[in-house]
Amino acid sequence: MTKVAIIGVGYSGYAPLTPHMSFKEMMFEAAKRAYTDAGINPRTDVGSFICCEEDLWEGISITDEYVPDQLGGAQRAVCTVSDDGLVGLINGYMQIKSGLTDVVVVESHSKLSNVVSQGDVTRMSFEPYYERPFLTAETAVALEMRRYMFERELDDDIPAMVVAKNKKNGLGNPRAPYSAILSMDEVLSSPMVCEPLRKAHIPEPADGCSVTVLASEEKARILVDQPVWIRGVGWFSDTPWVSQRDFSKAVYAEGSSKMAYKMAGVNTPAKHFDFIEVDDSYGYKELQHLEALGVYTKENIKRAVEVGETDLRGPLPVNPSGGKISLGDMVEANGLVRVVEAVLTLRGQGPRSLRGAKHALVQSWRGPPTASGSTVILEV
Amino acid sequence: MESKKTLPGTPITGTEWENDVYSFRKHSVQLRYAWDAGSAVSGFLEGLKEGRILGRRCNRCMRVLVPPRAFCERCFRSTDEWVEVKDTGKINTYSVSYVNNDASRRDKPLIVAVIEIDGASPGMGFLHVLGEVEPSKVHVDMKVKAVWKPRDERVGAITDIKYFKPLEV
Amino acid sequence: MSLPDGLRNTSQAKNWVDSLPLSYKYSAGVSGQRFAEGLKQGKILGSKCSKCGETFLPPSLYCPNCFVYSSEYVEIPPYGEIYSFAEADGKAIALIRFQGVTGGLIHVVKRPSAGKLKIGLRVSAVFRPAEQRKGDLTDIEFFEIRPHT
Amino acid sequence: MRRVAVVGAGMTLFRHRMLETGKEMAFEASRMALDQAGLDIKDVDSVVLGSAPDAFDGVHMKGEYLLDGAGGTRKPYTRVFVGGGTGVFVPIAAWWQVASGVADIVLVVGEEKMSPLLPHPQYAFWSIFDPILERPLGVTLLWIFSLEMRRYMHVYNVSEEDIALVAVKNKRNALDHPAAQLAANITVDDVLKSEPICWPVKRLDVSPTSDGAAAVVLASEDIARRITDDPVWITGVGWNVDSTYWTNRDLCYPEYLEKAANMAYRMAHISDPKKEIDFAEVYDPFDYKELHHMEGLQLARRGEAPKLTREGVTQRDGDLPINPSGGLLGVGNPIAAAGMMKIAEVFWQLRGEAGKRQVKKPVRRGLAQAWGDLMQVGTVVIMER
Repeated sequence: MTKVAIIGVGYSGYAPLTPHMSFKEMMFEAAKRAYTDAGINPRTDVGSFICCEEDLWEGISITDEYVPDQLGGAQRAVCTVSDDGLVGLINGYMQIKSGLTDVVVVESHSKLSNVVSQGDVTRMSFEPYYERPFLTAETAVALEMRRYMFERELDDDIPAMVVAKNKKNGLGNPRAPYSAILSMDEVLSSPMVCEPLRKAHIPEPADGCSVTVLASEEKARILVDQPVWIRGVGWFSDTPWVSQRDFSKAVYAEGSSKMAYKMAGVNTPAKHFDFIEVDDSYGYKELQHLEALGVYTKENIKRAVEVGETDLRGPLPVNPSGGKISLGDMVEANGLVRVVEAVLTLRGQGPRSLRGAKHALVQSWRGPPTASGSTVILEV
Repeated sequence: MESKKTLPGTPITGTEWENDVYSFRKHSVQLRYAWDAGSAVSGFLEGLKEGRILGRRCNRCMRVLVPPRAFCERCFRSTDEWVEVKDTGKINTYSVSYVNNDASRRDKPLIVAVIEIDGASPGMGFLHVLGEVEPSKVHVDMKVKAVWKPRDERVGAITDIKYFKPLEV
Repeated sequence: MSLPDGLRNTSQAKNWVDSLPLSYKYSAGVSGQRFAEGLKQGKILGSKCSKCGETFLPPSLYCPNCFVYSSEYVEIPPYGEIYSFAEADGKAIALIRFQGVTGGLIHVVKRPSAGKLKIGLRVSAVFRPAEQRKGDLTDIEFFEIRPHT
Repeated sequence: MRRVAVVGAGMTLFRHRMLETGKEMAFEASRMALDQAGLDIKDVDSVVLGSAPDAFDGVHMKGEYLLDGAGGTRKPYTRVFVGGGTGVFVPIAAWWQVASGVADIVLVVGEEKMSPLLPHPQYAFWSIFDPILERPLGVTLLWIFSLEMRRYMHVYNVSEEDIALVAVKNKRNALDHPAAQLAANITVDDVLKSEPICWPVKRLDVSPTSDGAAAVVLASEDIARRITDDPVWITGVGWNVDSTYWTNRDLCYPEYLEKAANMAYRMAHISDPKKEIDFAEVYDPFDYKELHHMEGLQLARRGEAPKLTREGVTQRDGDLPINPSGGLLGVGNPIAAAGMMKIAEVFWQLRGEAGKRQVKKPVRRGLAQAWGDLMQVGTVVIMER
């Protein structure tokens, strides 16, 4: 079966507010860039369009109604995968692998600035009878964070160091609106939201749209000089019941990465990648995810952070883009946002210290209260 | 499946539901949104406030798009210019609604229609309601005209047009 | 008026405000109904899978592991321990786990008069008086730290 | 492209309100499908769920909420969504998992629990419209369908009587379906005299709101041949979405469905669908939609479907049986589950397991179709013995 490559990426927004454009206009802008990057005409060259979004983030039920026109997908095969953008990309990968088509467009976006009731929307995602009466996103996160730090014997400074690192990484990324020079002490003195979760741990909401163009090997070689190959994909869910999870580990990240490693033939993940983009929500999630990916263990994760192994210039840069902490929380687009970052970095358009990077891993998590996530392995 | 006489599932009767015979949990929420209208719809709403209907032209397919958008979905390119179209048109299709959006009955039926706007490309129009006409008198292709709210009541909304009425009346 | 092709200043950018009022009546479901009836009697019920033998809380019509119908509902003694807790607005929410049970209950934990909440503290459910119970989780008023532990 | 088979199907009752939560209904349907396939959950590589708006069940990201009921715990699991077209799209999204070689056995689940929304599930449909240009008019879902029905009647000179024949046929067919919510023996006159809701749409022209779930199991060829003597192959899949701007389209004919069908026909090497499709489960949330969709699927020429219906061609014992299950009008319309019910029906019919619903002529190839969004989506699956 054919190999699958990413042949074009595009983005727009990436800002706290985007009052000058509707979500449709934001999508149009990102799509134009991606199609130009890939050298394709969406009206003639694309076999399938996939959009990742959720109704209540849009304020529109059956929100896939409002997708096709601005992507060039009217009267074409368009669908919504109600999942993280990375899972959308994985579905595009499978469509090409199956022989159904040879070019697929994957889009995801956030207009969180338009959602006045963000907290109420998140609360609606909790199971209504047993869990919703007691939980908010913040309490659910704080419960897991406390238990994870308890089991790993981590002090407050460790998640704070992750936040500070990613805020700083973002300063080198022109697309990261929330990058900053922020000391560990500043993180630790930021207001307590729900102990042990502080305001500075929480990724800020952002608007933005990411579009990627995938192609079969044959098409990719015709269309672009520098395809980025998708070598492995995985997606996985733990139990949806918050009360039934093991808070010490990210089962979904473990499951999705194992699947992707198997496909890509990666045996020693700790040594395979030149850089990694993982979900870094609340600081501690970056650590929990790195353990689940098998690149660190519960024994050495703390030291890795303390000695700066995951820094931009360390032996295994993690979130060189600045991560969700710097790019902002773009809900369903989060995973696809990082694919765009990883593709640009693999093409030598990212941080200078990563020029020549050949192997990257992108991992995403759907955010509270979910335990679902995905992994993609990229290579040039 | 034929061999299986009964399928799984435990229906609740209307009475059981009304009298909360089973355990239910209620939750009400008011989700608030503030949608960015963007350049095309912002221009359209501004036009309505001024008592004008605006479309956008695509200079490749030369269509005048109503409602306007910043992009032409056929050509996949930005649209090129604003075009003021007429506030008259013809009925493409219509129906008579006896219910509200929560399925409750209306006191008085409402006539709704898709109106093809004069000056827009053929078949281009939008949804609105009809007034000053009986349901039995309405027909497809009937010419209609917008009835605007007074200038000082217009706010830049689709409801700045009160309704469309038959042109010949 | 000159018609801008795009927006030229912020005042031209329109923003449309509206809300979606949503009102729901959620069924507790088949297993939730059993759980609710248990609560009214001051009992916490879990479900047990005949295949793997595991007991689950919240109880479930099916075993999430084996994906077969659960065979029975079993009473779980109302004593558990704090697996984790979160504190905000002067209130503590905890995930309480019970011996031999997969899962647990998320509920309010009453802070101890002396000392702090800690992971691993043993707690017990305090039910409302029988006549005040409605068949949902608020029939348990809160969990409190068990004395002498 | 690996061959993909359907090896089992299951469903719950369809009812206005059920005690079961969405999770529980998803489980009941899934368990039945796995049982028919003789499989355990541990055999399942991946799960795909379909469900329509979150506003019904009342849970944001409801795919995540439903996942344990659908058998997704500690598995690759996802949800796909194309409005009312979802039910027939879920197996398509599962098909490409198997066809690509990423999975061998996929559990496919459609669930809808519409009853939690107060005061009426219909209310959710207000929020499918453009928040700026349409919602302020107080628009309802019934408006757009009555507008489409009226346009169809106008352009092809179709009468309300002709349309009512579909409701009569489907509600009668549903008398033989054990899940049916609105099976009945009614007459054309009953339909015409039923209460007008949004003329030309009357009460008996419309399917009900429902709770329910349905599921099927897909398997790769080698596994299918190992576990069953009677696999049903998915030989064609197609989907298509038209422009959002529905007031810019001529609603008299569903072009998007023609394109979706052609995609599926190409894959299944079908050049004359009217001759080569033995029977079809087409989407019928309203009676006129059955006619509209037969034409979009090119099972009838434009404007010809009412004539075929009048002549009895679409009856169970006719030359081209349409909706032998009883359809949404008779069995009920828990949206994503209703589309999946059609997939299950084609599977049961092709295996000769439809009992009293079994169509009279021998059948080798069937088609299931669904439709949704702003009269905008067509989803098509072709299945063969």
